[in-house]
Amino acid sequence: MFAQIPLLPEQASTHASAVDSLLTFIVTVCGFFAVLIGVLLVTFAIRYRRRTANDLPKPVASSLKLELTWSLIPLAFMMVFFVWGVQLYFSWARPPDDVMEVHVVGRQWMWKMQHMGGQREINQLHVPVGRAVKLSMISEDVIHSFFVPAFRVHMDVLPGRYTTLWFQATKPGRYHLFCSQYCGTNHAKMIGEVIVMERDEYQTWLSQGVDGSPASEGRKLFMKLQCSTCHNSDSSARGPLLEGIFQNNVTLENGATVRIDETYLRESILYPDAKVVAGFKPIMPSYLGQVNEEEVLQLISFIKSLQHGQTPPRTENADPPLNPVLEKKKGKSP
Amino acid sequence: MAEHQGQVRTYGVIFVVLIALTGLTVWLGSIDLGEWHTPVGLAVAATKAVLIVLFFMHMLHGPRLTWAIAGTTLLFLAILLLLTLTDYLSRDWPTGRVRGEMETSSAQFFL
Amino acid sequence: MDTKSPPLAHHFATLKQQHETATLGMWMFLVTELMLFGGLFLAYTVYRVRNPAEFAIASKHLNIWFGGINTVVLLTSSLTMALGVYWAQTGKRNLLTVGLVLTALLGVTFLVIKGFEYYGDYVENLMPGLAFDDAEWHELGVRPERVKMFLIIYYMMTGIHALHLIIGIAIIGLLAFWAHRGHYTPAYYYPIEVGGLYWHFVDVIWVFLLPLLYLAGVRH
Amino acid sequence: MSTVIAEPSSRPAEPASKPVNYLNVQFGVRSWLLTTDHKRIAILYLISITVMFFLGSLAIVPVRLQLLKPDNDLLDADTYNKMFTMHGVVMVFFFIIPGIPAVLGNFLLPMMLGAKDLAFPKLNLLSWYVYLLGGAFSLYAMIAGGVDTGWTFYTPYSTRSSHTNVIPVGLGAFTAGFSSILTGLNFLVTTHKMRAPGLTWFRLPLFVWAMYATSIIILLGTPVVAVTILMLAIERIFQVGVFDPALGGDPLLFQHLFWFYSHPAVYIMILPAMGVVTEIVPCFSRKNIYGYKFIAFSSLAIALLGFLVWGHHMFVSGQSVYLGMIFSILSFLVAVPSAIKVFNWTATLYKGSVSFETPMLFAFGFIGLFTIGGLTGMFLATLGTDVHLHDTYFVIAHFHFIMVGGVVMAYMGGLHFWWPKMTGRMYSEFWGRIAAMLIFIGFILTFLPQFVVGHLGMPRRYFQYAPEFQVHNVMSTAGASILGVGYFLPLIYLIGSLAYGPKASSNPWKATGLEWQTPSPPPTENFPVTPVVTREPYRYSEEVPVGY
Repeated sequence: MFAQIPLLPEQASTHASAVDSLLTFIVTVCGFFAVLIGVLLVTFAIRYRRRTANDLPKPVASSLKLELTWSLIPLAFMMVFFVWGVQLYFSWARPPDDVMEVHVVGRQWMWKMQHMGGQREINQLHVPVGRAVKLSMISEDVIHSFFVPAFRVHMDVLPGRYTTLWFQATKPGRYHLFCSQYCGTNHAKMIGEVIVMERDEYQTWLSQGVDGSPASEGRKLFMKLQCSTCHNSDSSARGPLLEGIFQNNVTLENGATVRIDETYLRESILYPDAKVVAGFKPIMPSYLGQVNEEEVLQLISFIKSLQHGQTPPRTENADPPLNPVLEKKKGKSP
Repeated sequence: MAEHQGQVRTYGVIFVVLIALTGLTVWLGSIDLGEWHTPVGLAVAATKAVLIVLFFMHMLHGPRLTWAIAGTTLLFLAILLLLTLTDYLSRDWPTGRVRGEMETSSAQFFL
Repeated sequence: MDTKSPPLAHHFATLKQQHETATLGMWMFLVTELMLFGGLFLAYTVYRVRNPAEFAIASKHLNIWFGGINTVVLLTSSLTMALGVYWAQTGKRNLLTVGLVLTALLGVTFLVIKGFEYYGDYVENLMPGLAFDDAEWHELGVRPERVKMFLIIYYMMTGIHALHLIIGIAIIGLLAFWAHRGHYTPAYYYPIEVGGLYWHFVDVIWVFLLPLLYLAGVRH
Repeated sequence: MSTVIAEPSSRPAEPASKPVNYLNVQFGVRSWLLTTDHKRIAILYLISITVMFFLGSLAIVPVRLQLLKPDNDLLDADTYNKMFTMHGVVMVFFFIIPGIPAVLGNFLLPMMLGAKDLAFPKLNLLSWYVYLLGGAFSLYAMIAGGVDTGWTFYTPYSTRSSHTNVIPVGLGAFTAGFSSILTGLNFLVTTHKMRAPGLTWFRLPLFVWAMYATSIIILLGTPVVAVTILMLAIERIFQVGVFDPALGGDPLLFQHLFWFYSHPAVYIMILPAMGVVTEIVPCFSRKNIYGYKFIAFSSLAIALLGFLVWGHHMFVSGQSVYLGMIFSILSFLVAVPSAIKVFNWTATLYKGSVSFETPMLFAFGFIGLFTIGGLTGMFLATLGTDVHLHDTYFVIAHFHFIMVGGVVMAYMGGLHFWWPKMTGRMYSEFWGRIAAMLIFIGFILTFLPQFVVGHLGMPRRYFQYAPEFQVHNVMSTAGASILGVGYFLPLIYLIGSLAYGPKASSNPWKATGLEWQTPSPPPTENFPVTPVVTREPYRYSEEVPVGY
């Protein structure tokens, strides 16, 4: 009967084996102390049980040496746990340079994934074996958490801010994906699968049903929203040119400097007034409510990919989008 | 509680100083001290608070226990503020993850 | 009803013990109060670090005159309170009553001024939920939801402070009534001392609110 | 033998006529509802906390039944979520946090100090009414449709998404917080100012030290969560941003503020429990406690360090990884004083004269389960392993080992230990031992499998789950039913003892504390004559202590 009780989770990522070694070490040390205390309790209880009703044992003085011993030895072990744990934590927090990126958007109660090649999935994530995968994650509503037990990794997915999680699968198979941060009614149904495939199988999978990469989807959006009306290479352009800007530093209106990263780009699309590049007026309208988190990610992918001279041409006869506030102001003024 | 000679005069002097410091705060508020704006404002406020606590609340001649209580409270308040702020100030230190929402450096707090 | 034998509660041995116990109790209570405001101070600090521009601009929209005058009012009430305790120690019954009544009245004055200030805030569209115009802040180039955040912290801090003041006024009023009836003697005046500690604490909190709320940005 | 640690405590002879005690000094509902006697207030608390405990237990019954099958549809998702939330809210805010302090602390602290009452008796009564008010808010929320946020109220779910009664429950927790602030304040001032002549700090029973440390945490932590709940309520009502990112806020700030209180709150629960065990172990070993000063200072160390570790609830929340590192090392430090206590209790048995009455069985249970609970904390304090175990059933098992295996065991032990003092009656020793063993076995069976299923990856707060987790969940539910019987038994035989139990002597366990120097039940002002203390506690033998 006991043979059927599952005791250990599958090990399917590079991180999993590292976590398991540490777990084994802690189990050993803690097990030793648990057994030690258990044995001492039982031994003392039996050896020094009350034999006659009027037993009156001699008092025992405490010893500083003993107190220090049983404080410092556990502390020493704990410092080993700590240092080992920190190493693992930093490897969890720091993705390798050469990674395959996937966008993940969480919402009540589903996971939406988008691959850089354009494949989109819901509650499923196909990844190749032996390749580091980095997830850039954001939530559309409340906090979720991306948890794959077989990979021993976990990361909260927050609204309004990108978080990342990376792993490298080591074994083909289908693994549970759970939302582990309570997110409402169907929290328990916000589950899915991570499907790890051999590389060639993965290539076959990739070739089916491509919707267009996030960057190309982003390009379409960019044109649909007529971004290039302002963001173009004219000297009189009303917005900054977006070619090759990713990871550059840019000076703002108020003199501060920011690095252009995903979070800055997202903020500039949804809250354009927040950090206006020096030399430009805050005339861009907010796209909050017009584009969802997936589309924001597509726009960001497009901007990241945008190289010199690649800005799509302006659509003829299109009115530029305008800042509603300025419109209103215009209306008010006589 | 022991009585002290000239307590009324002490209270009067403290009061005048407090009012003067209030004027100073408001005046300083209109002067551009750059990043020192808030620290200076808070320092003046802290001075006023210390005067009130020491004299009006009699901590100066109060039991040591009162000092211990005040100290403990400030310590835990500092723990709350400092550890939480550590999060906001170090969240974006490089680890290779995507940077968080906050780009403001600690210096900008005082702008 | 001039009580000559001061009331010693049944579970204390001496008046001194009772006095020290009560004072210590109030200090311990103030610990709690400070930590209560501590949570708000933390929220303030975090969001100010994140949104310096909005906090500076929104702060400049508050009326410094109301804030400044109220500071003076409250400091004066602290003076009358401190004198009240002194007169209680020295057995000056009438002066004690006057000191306490003045303290309570100054507290009421503070609240009245605060009321006018809140009304002014309402008129100037500084009340998220009741009167607030996003566009106004867009024009100033700041994000309105962050301005709202400053304002909501302002209302929470001043609101909780005002609540404390209302409780304080009630306590001081009661003490004044009893003082007038001659309850207190130089041997038994700890209720005055304890009420005073609370009153001064409320004052101390306001002293910090002034620079944080009204002077977050440079006023020209 | 009878040891007298208070010299002039002329032991009052128990006269044949009915002696006047705190229970029979006055009768009638009024005399209870308006009492300022700390012992009567303790009884009031005992009754209300017991009601809350059974309410909280009731809420978890359908949850455990639902989890018998992976895709069970006994409950729908919303009902399930509301049930576990009520279980958490009621147990945390209305049972475990006030449990030992408000019942045993209230009853015993003044007696252990040789005082007539707490420093502020009216405040003490007020705290009970405030507690009832908080309970009323929460019960209203339950009747009016429940709440589904989990006891942690995480934003933005609680402010934006949940359509349930978040505000009334928040108000309930807020109010209950003020009740414990009043209790804590009373304890601190009493310990400072009301000690009997000769009762110096190092002559205090360790239960008093534990209550003192607990009260410090209550005073410093509770107001922060109160104001946090207030901010949450304002965000929810006015939709103005404090924590919601869509409104410009940061949800992690809520987590910081919440855990700044709610982690130390764990120590509010466990420190009094440790205090109880520290009283029981030397009594039933008839020996002085080993390492008195280490146990005393470890309580204070826990109170201090407990405030420095809240971020270990946030290792994967997106907080700074560097801060995570700081919180991790501090979390290990707080384990040291707990370890010191466990070793000292064990060492107290050494060369003692150990007997196995009901309270001692509970104390043994406590030490065993607390040790497991504490050691499994290592996995969660270690950054690398928490990244896997966070928010799984491993965490559930860990904190139930501390809070139920630890705190409730100690609470039961303490209740049995001081029951004769509180009521003047002895309960059935036979049924007491049966209950202690049932609770221990039921507990192990309930929560041990949860470590395994958590490591396998079952997340908490799931109303349906993957089939491979079923075996463990069936074991848990089976264990829980044993546990339920174990908790129900004392209710019967303790109440029964009031009518049928033999009269208790003033010191049935032959213990040394001041509370045993006065009749059972004690008179209204505790001692006929104020005791004078001339020696340290736990002096069971006249001999001078010998070293190892």
